Amino acid sequence: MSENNKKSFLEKAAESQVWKSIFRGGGVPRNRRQRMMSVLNSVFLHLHPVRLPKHAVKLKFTWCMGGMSFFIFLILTISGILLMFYYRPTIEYAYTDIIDLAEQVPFGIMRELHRWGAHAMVITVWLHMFRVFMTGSYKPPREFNWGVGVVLLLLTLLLSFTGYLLPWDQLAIWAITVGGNMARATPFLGSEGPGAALLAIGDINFITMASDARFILIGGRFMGEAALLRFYVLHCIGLPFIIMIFMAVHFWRVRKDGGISTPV
Amino acid sequence: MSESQERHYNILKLNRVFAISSIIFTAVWLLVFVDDYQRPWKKYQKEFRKLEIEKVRAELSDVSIELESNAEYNALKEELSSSEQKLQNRQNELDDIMNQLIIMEAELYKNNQIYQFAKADLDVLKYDYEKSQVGYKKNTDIEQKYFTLKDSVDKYFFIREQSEISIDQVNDARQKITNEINQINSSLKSLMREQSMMQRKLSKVDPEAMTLANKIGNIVRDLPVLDFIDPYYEVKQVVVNDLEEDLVYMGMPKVDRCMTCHVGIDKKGFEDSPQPYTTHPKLDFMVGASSSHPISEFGCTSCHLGRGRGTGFYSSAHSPNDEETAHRWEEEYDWEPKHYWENPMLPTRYSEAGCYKCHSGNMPLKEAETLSLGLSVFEKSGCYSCHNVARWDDAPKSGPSLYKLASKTYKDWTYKWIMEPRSFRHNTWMPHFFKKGNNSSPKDIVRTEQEVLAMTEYLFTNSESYDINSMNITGDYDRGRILVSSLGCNGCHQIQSTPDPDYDPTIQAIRTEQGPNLIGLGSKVNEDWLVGWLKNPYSYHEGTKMPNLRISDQEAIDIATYLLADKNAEFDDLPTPQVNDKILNEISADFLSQLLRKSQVDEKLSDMSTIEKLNYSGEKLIGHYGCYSCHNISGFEGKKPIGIALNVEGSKLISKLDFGFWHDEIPHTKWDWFYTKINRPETFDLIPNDDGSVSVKELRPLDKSRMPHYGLTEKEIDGLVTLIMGLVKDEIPETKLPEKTPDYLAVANGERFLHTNNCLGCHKIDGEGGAIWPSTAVWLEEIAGSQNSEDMSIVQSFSPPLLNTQGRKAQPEWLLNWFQNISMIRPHLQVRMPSYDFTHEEWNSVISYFQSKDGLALTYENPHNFSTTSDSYIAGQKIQEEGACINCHFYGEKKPLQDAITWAPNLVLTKERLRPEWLIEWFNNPQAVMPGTKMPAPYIPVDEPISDVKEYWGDEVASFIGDTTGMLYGLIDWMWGMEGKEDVSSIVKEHLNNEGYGFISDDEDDEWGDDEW
Amino acid sequence: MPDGKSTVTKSPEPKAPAALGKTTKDIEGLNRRSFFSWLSFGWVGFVAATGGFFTMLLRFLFPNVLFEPVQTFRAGFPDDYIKGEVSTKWKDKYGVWIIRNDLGIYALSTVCTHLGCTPNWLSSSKKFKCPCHGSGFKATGINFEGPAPRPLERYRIVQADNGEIIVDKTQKYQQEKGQWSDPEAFLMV
Amino acid sequence: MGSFKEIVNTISNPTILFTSVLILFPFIFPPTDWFDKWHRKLGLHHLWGTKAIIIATIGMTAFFIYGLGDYNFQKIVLKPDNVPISGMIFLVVFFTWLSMNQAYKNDELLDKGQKPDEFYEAPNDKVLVWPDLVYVELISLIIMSAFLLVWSIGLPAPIEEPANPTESPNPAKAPWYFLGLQEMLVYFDPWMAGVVLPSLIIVALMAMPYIDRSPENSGFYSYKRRRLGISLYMFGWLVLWQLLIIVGTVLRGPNWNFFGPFEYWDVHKLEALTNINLSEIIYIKFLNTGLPSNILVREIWGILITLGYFLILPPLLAKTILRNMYEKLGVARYSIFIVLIITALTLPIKMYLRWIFNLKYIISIPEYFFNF
Repeated sequence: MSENNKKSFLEKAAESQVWKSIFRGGGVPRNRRQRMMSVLNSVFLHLHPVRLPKHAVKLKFTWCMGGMSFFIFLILTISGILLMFYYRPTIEYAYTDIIDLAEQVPFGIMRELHRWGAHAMVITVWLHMFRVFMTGSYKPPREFNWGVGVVLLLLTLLLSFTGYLLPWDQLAIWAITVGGNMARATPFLGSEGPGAALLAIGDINFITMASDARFILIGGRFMGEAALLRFYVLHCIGLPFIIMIFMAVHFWRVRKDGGISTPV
Repeated sequence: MSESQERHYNILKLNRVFAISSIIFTAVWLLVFVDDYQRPWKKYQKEFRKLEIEKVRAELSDVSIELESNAEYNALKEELSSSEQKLQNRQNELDDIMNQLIIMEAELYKNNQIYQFAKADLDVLKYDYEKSQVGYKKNTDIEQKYFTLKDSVDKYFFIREQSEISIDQVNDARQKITNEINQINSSLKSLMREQSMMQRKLSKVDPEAMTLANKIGNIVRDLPVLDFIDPYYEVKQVVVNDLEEDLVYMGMPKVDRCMTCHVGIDKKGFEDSPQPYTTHPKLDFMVGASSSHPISEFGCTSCHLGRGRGTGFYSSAHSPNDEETAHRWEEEYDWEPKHYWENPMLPTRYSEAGCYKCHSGNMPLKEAETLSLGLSVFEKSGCYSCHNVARWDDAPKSGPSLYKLASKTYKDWTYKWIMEPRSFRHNTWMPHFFKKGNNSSPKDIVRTEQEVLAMTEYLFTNSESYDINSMNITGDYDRGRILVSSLGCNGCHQIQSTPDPDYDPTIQAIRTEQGPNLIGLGSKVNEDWLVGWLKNPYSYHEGTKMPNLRISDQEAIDIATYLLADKNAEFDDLPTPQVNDKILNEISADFLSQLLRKSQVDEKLSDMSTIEKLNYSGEKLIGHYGCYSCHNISGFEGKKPIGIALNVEGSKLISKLDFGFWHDEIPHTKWDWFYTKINRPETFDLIPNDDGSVSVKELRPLDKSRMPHYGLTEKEIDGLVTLIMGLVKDEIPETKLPEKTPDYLAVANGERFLHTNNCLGCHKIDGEGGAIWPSTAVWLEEIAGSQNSEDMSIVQSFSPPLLNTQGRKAQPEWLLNWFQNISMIRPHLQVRMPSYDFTHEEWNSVISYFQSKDGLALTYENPHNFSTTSDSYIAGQKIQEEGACINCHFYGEKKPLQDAITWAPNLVLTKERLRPEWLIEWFNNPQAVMPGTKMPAPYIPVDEPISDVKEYWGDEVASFIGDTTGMLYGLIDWMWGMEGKEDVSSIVKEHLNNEGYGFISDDEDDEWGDDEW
Repeated sequence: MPDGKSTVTKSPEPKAPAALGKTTKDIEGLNRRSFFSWLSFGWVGFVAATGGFFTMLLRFLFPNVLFEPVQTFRAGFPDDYIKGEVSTKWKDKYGVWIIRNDLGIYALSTVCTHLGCTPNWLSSSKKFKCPCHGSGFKATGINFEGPAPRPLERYRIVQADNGEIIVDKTQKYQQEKGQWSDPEAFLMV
Repeated sequence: MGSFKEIVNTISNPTILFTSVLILFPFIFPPTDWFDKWHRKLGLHHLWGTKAIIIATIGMTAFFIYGLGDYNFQKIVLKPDNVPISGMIFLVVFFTWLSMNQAYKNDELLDKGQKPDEFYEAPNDKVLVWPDLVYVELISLIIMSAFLLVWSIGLPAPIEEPANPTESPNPAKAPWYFLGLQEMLVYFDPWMAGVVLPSLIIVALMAMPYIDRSPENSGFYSYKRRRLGISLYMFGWLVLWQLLIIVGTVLRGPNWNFFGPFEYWDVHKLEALTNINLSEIIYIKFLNTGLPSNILVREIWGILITLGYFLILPPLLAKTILRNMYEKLGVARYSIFIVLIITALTLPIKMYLRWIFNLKYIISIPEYFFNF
């Protein structure tokens, strides 16, 4: 009895069936075993190994930029989902919905959070790559994961780029027009790309404004409703879906390729 | 440990299953592509392409044959070869020049580049220089640089110009050599233009006319998957942003893809091709790019309805025109009525409904006969009296006023008339309320009889008194007959005792039904009333459309005698029932019980006398049947009509139309419901039996359908249904509506006014109207024999005048004056322009209609100045002399020289009546202005030598030689100088009495001339 | 995996998956050729089907109709235009002047190259004059006065099968880039 | 102080800026021993000392604070979407310093025969993730979230006028992280700047571990032993990536003309368009004949030069300067490496050709949209 009384409330709670059913291994992590188990048995924490070399937890060494990128991704996912409740991707509504987010929607600051988070994520991903390079961590056996990381960088930029159009203001469409026009110059596949004119039979050109690489991106010959919708779908469903798959691979391979970079 | 123990399946078998499933998967994918590639519209486009190839080939060969036989073309070709020969001889010279040119052009390129670059630098420097002047520190360094560079830029410019000049010189030399051949080539090219255009067109559609590469491309472009790039066969569509598809809560821009299958709809030359390739039947008016309704701006479904986005026969919601078509479609296209689309395509018979959306302010609607007929019938039938439609908000009641009924007719007649109007007058617009399918059982008839008795009683009891003077003159039947056929009564009235088996309802036919068919009047009205009515209709009913024809007492008596001689004995013999108290009680109780309890009703009834009951139930019944909607009846002023408003009836959801027990008998469409409702209004009170007969639903008398039966023809009902389908709630943007210019509004209002008041019953304007003409011919036949009645020019000259160019023709002040104070203009006419009691504004709207129609704005006009001593006046005098205007025209009281049959207006009237500008037009070509007129163009010397003119016509005329207009103005000057008596009616009357018309007739016994009138 | 062994997981080492091509006792007797052909059939089929899916995906992104505002318009027939005159018929509706000279017809953009105002055609002095800042252009579109930095742009102009002129505003030709000599920048008639 | 602004405006001109960076770069990040010698002689290794970062931070902060007093500078830097770039400049400088600082320390340790800093415990000396790492992560998550929220409160996201496809702003700029590519458009046609070069960047990044595949020197910061690699990477990352973004964002105004950071963005500012193609230089300037009408003849010189650059230069280098590398990497790796490097080098080469000779294109076939 008296022993029981000495246990803190937390400890008591940790012994309950409910707690045990949720957190395997049980108990507040007090001893080495419990601490290990708490990492091992959590679906979220078991991304980590149980133990790490000491230098690998030093911020000076890791800068935590990879983690930051992931955290910002989570923040962007949550704020993005919230924004989707109010934002309609049509040229009639897109712009005014953004204004309403700024003026009327409770905690419309989610839009600011989403936008600045996106910019911040681009920077953290870059710095993460920079750190990985500087510690030589791209070298074997991590060369594949470095490649995955490059894809993640590309996807981050594409996510940011597709999201840039959605406010449908002058800033948005002209930024995307300038960016999108580059697709028009894709060799052979862009209507103004070198070699496109060669893809023709008789009078029929096969690469035109309505059939080139840029069209796939913006869904039309001119920046318009279709572009907005395509970018929206890519931004909210397509690219997040792909980036999550690559992130899963990336994290898995960090563990499998020898954990956080360590001197060999 | 053997591996096989770790396996459950035989890997080989799995491989086999894997292979088979993969192959099936691949096959399924192929199926997906095939399925996507198969589109219903493709076969139509392929078929149309064949038609087009055929057509272009034929056209091309026509053009080529024509070209081959063109002499100019052949000559040019020969010339070309000879000058090519010539050119060959000078080829060396030309080569030298060309070489020279290449060098010089390189020089120019270089010099130009130097100049351009220097100029670009200069522009930058200029900006820097200008910028350096901002603020206090002036940078002399830049200034100096700038001006130095400026000098050299000018120098470079000059050098460049020099190069250009020398190139031009060499080019000139070259051109001199090639000039001839170039000219020949260009004229050849212009001759061959049509041919090469055709060839180009053919090479686009006809694989046989294509180059090999294009032939391959032609196949590749339509291959599956690749057919997004530049397919030949493709979905075609028109997007009309400002016309909206009603999607219940919002409008979406209209998108029509009809032309995906109806490929030839906007192309000339496929008029005779089968559907769906046919050209639109009114290409110049609809669809065509230069028409007033181009397809790119109006689409298809904005008029025709249907599901514009559909590209399949079924999915685009086609509607068959009749049952036969429906059966055919079911077989050919698996067609069925499209569910889940509220606005299926209008069948062609109702397609004019679409016109009404935008043109509801017009009447008649041009190019929309069915709809115009519908409007006309709607108005004549008085549909708007019970069923409110905004357009007719201010229209008067469609039936005659019953305020003073008792003075006009008899109770018996009234009873029988209400009971069954068509038994008295076969083509009356008064509908049948009784003896319809839902109230014809013996029990119903007994009740109906009492109801009608009650209503008759009420009408007579509440009739106002109306004093009629009776006159003691006797009338003459024959004179009356002639008067009726000559005064112009037939412009509005028929006298047709039996139905016309060939009756074809048209607006023109309905014009002669403006007033009632004048049969059986002897059974209907009393003589004194009729005489009074003829003399002044407005005194009996202020709002009547019957005008005052300024009829004398004698004339009125004559006409009445003639009209009243016609009695309908059969009708007169119909029985009139006795008042039946029991039934009357039932009727009264039905109404009383709406307000009172049963015991109170009984009490009340026992207190009422029979007359009271008759009057009470009569009033209630008139209210119930809505008689007051069409007729003025005392006690019902200001009452709302009984029908539902039809303002947006065409947009009503079909679920709101009750098909009753007829859901299997009547196609489930709005128009079929409307058709049935009009054709047989009681239908939905009935139950169809398997053997084709019907039984009546269990309904209390007051619950039965009250909608009366009009006995309309199919064509008339189609018109009405078209109109109703056009009464929709669509909001049409201004851009799509006709532009509401003052001229447009004046014309539209005028046309409606002319229609409402039946002006075109008598007059013809631009070929429309003149419904009276056939009866003019009948009258002519009677007085002058068939020789005259069959001569259309005589018929025309004795009919009311054409109103062509009336706006340009008449001086507005005179016209207004004349409208309000009619006087004789055409001395030979018997037909009389009636005196209407229209207001100033109404007359003015008529005048501005005439003017706007002729593109004439209401402006102040200078009076025509002239002098009786001028050359012009004297020349005019000579011309009228030579032209012998006096043969037909009155000169004041001076009678024309010829017989009355050719008489024409008094020329003294001209200066006040007509506009000089119009007279010039008229003199130049009378036939162009008034086709069929007897007026010849006045003869003036045009081609004669001046000496002859001087000799025969005098110096004054000769001074105008070569100036036709000047001479005609002389004639006008002369007319403006005319003085004399304006009103020659008495002279005319006397002449006609004494000498008659002078018809040249086989029948010399001209009884008309002897008549005293 | 250096620290793989130090983890506490006690799960047994996963067995190497059975290699697909490895023969077993059961199948040793079978014909190797048929074995391979089934497998290769399977893979070929699978790859083809996957190819089908990706083809579908690509084609799906190109709709059969576009809802874009029409950038080309029909401007009537060459004979509608008088030699040496500037037609302002399409200025308001499409922002295009159509000019016919001795050689042919060309379509000029009505956007001033200075700040984008719309110049007016002054027929008396034969020039386009911009009301905003006074830039002047000749009938050819060449700038000759005022602040405009470069000549007006021309649009693509071609003839339809029936001889009608078609002006295509999606394609611009700039003189300073030498594009005016492009065959479709000028319609020879 | 007005003249300070003018000096900054002048030296930020791409020509001067890029040239000075190009000259300084190998001394700051020496790729070879020779440069390293000068690097130390010039005392540039002090850049990676603690004092340097303090001075740099203060200097940069002072510059920004001073700059914000200028209307033109303020207008560009405080444009909402440009704010992250200012932050990025600080972060990049700091982290470059941080990594170099650690690398130099490790280099010294290695030189002394000791293990790098990361080895100061035995490799097997491990700590538990719970709580050390998990806790730190939680804290970073909180700080990051708080920072983003503060940023969001302080700086409203931009919303300009509604989209108008017919009215293009001048200049029209891509999102800032792509402005490096847009800046390349000045020197290359879109197919190079927008498609080929970005793709090559991705390819090069991915190919990196397959070219530099020795597993040595990984897992710790070091410079000396990976000198060439890091130097090249730094050049790509700092100069061709970050610097071009800054130039594109801050220094490019209307008509994509250059404007100094303190300069007013005047639409009327002109730059002489006097660029000329190689074919024109040869046929017009030197040979004085017109341009040949045959495209192939016209462009043959450019084509030869380009082919020479890409096909003859690599083997030439392999035989001469880069013999050691060639032998180390083998044919395949060397080829990929050298092609990537010389393609990247086309950018500075074209920049200088443009600046010196006004050269527009080496090969110019606008008929087929092929300009190089």
